[in-house]
Amino acid sequence: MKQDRRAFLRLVSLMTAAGMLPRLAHAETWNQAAFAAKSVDDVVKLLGGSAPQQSDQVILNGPEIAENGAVVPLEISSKLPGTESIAILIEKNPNTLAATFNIPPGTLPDVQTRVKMNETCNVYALAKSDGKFYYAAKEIKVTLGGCGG
Amino acid sequence: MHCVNSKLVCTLLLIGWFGSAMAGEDATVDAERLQDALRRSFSGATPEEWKTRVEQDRNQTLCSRYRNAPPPDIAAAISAEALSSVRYPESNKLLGDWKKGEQLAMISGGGQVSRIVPDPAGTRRGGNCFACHALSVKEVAAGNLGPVLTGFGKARGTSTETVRYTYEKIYNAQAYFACSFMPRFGHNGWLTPDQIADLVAFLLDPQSPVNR
Amino acid sequence: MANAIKVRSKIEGDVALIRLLISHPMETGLRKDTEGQLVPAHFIELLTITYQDRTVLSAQWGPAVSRNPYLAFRFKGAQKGEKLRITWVDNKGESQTDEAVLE
Amino acid sequence: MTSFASMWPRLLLALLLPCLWCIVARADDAQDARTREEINKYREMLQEGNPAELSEARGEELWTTRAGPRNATLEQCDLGLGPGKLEGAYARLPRYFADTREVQDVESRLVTCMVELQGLTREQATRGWYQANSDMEGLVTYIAGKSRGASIETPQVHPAERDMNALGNALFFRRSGPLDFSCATCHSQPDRRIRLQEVRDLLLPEDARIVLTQWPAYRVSQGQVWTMERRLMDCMRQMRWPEPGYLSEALIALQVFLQKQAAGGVMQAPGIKR
Repeated sequence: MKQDRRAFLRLVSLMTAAGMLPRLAHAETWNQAAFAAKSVDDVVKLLGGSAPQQSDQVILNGPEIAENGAVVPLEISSKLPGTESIAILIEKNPNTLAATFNIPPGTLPDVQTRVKMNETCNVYALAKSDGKFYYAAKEIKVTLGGCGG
Repeated sequence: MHCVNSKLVCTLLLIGWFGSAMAGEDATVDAERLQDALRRSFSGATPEEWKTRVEQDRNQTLCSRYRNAPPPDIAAAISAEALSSVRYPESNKLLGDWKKGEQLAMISGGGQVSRIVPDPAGTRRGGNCFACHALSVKEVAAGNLGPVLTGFGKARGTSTETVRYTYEKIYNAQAYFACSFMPRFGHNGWLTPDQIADLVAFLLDPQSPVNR
Repeated sequence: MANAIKVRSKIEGDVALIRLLISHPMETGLRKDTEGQLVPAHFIELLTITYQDRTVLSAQWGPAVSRNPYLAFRFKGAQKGEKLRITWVDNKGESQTDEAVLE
Repeated sequence: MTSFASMWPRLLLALLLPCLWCIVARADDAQDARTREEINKYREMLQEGNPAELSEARGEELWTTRAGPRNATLEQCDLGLGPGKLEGAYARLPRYFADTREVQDVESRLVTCMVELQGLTREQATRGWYQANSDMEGLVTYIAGKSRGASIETPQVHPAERDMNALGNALFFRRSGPLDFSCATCHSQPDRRIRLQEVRDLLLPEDARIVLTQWPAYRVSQGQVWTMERRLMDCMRQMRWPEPGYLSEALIALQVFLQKQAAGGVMQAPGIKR
């Protein structure tokens, strides 16, 4: 059985490399519903969870004040064992869910990126660990930077 | 009234003329060369834009020449002329509506000229006071180019002198500080007397967040 | 655009720190251009990063990810000289793939 | 109008009032410092990945790609240190060029090269120069990046260079427009802020160096790199001056003056800014 499986994997990787299976390589399709949700609870439901728990094992590192809402640097990480995915939710954005990251085995659950914030509000780092959702939250003030030109 | 005014005006001209000779024409570049460079650089400006945004009035000429630090005699003449040019609201009500004042203090855009980033239609002009002054405590993003005005009304009360002084200071800051960096909001017609009265209220009214 | 993805990598032990910069407007669909017209939404939806043949990160993005997106992450089992393959697909169906050799 | 005599009590009152303000001022310093601290954290986190690197890469490609009627690259363009010499060139601009008999900055010099070497018209070379991902954005970012580590040292040898410095100086202090603004209004006092944005004192060498060594810079609010001309043009927009012509004397003279103020500053461009 092992033999067949390894042969199969090699076949798949060859086909992927040859670009014959582009859709398969993108097993995921974009979670339209989650990205259209308007509240933290709705997003969590649409990501397949419910009643996320606050946990200090989830760390959201970001500035308290962002000079410009167009680029807010965030680092989100999880110390929870077996973290499968991490997501960024911005409470008062037109759409609450900003991004989700699947963390395969061997990849560290620690991601840095930059997001847009519509106005001062709470930002949530959401981590999924063996089927349950945990979060950390922090208010980030978005100020009218510059000379208000 | 006229005689005082005209006397003021001629002393100003005399001093201005004398002043510039003493301090030496703008030692850096002569006026002719500067005008030439301006005409070529702003050749895209409409006649109206050239007149209201490039051409200088006497105050701007003097403050530029003296790098905003005019000698005492010229400074006194500038302030005297500024104070005498203040216009008050028809209603003579110098303490307006602080809520409208707060709005005006927040508005930073308006009155800009740009082909690359044109002002959206209907952009309102405002005082943009938060750019330079701390006012209400809750507004974190406040500048410090001008003094902190938090608690201004609490510290001063609302006597007629204070209300009048605050109105005149916003209308033409140079009435009390020659070549102040603060724009002459009223004198230049950027804000109307009634709008300035609303800003006075924003600064002095006990209900205003400036004094809470 | 030829160099629309810029990859920086650093390997410490067997952990690779990867830093990406992707040239993409990430339009939200809510922004108005200087003529006051709404600029249509145009943002990366799917991002997949593979090393040899395993996916080391896959992400789903909405329009709230900043323009010219930046991403940093780390994964284990990396060796210098091996290839990292980055592919994104946006809401217009446009896609780009780039490869980078780990330094 | 009341006579000078009766205005006197009000003038006296006016002299007392300003000092009342300074008492009120001190109370907010703690909040001031905390705000500043958090803003610095925001800026530090941005330094990590600067999207300007994408423009630098585009610029390098444009520099080495054949284009225009003459199907030539820009590799023979002389930015002041000799044809094709890039290292440190940006840090020594603007300067006088004998072939054009003008003091030129990096942008006007690039246009000269696009016209002379590639055969483009001036209009073609400057069309859409201010838009994101424009050729000018890429080229200027690439050239500025080639001066990283070099010290700003602009010549004041040729009379035209001295004249442009004097013109820049005069423009820096020239107040005009409905808000009576000049560059000096915001940039002539130390430790000043407009809202939360430091507006450095460009008359103070160390402040001028902090500013001039970071431009051109990627502006997160615009999602693109701004050249120094774009930066100065936007200042003038906010000063309620009219918009100057691209590559105009006023923009180049101001750069001559500002670079001279920042002499000795070690270039770090492209920077990343709000």
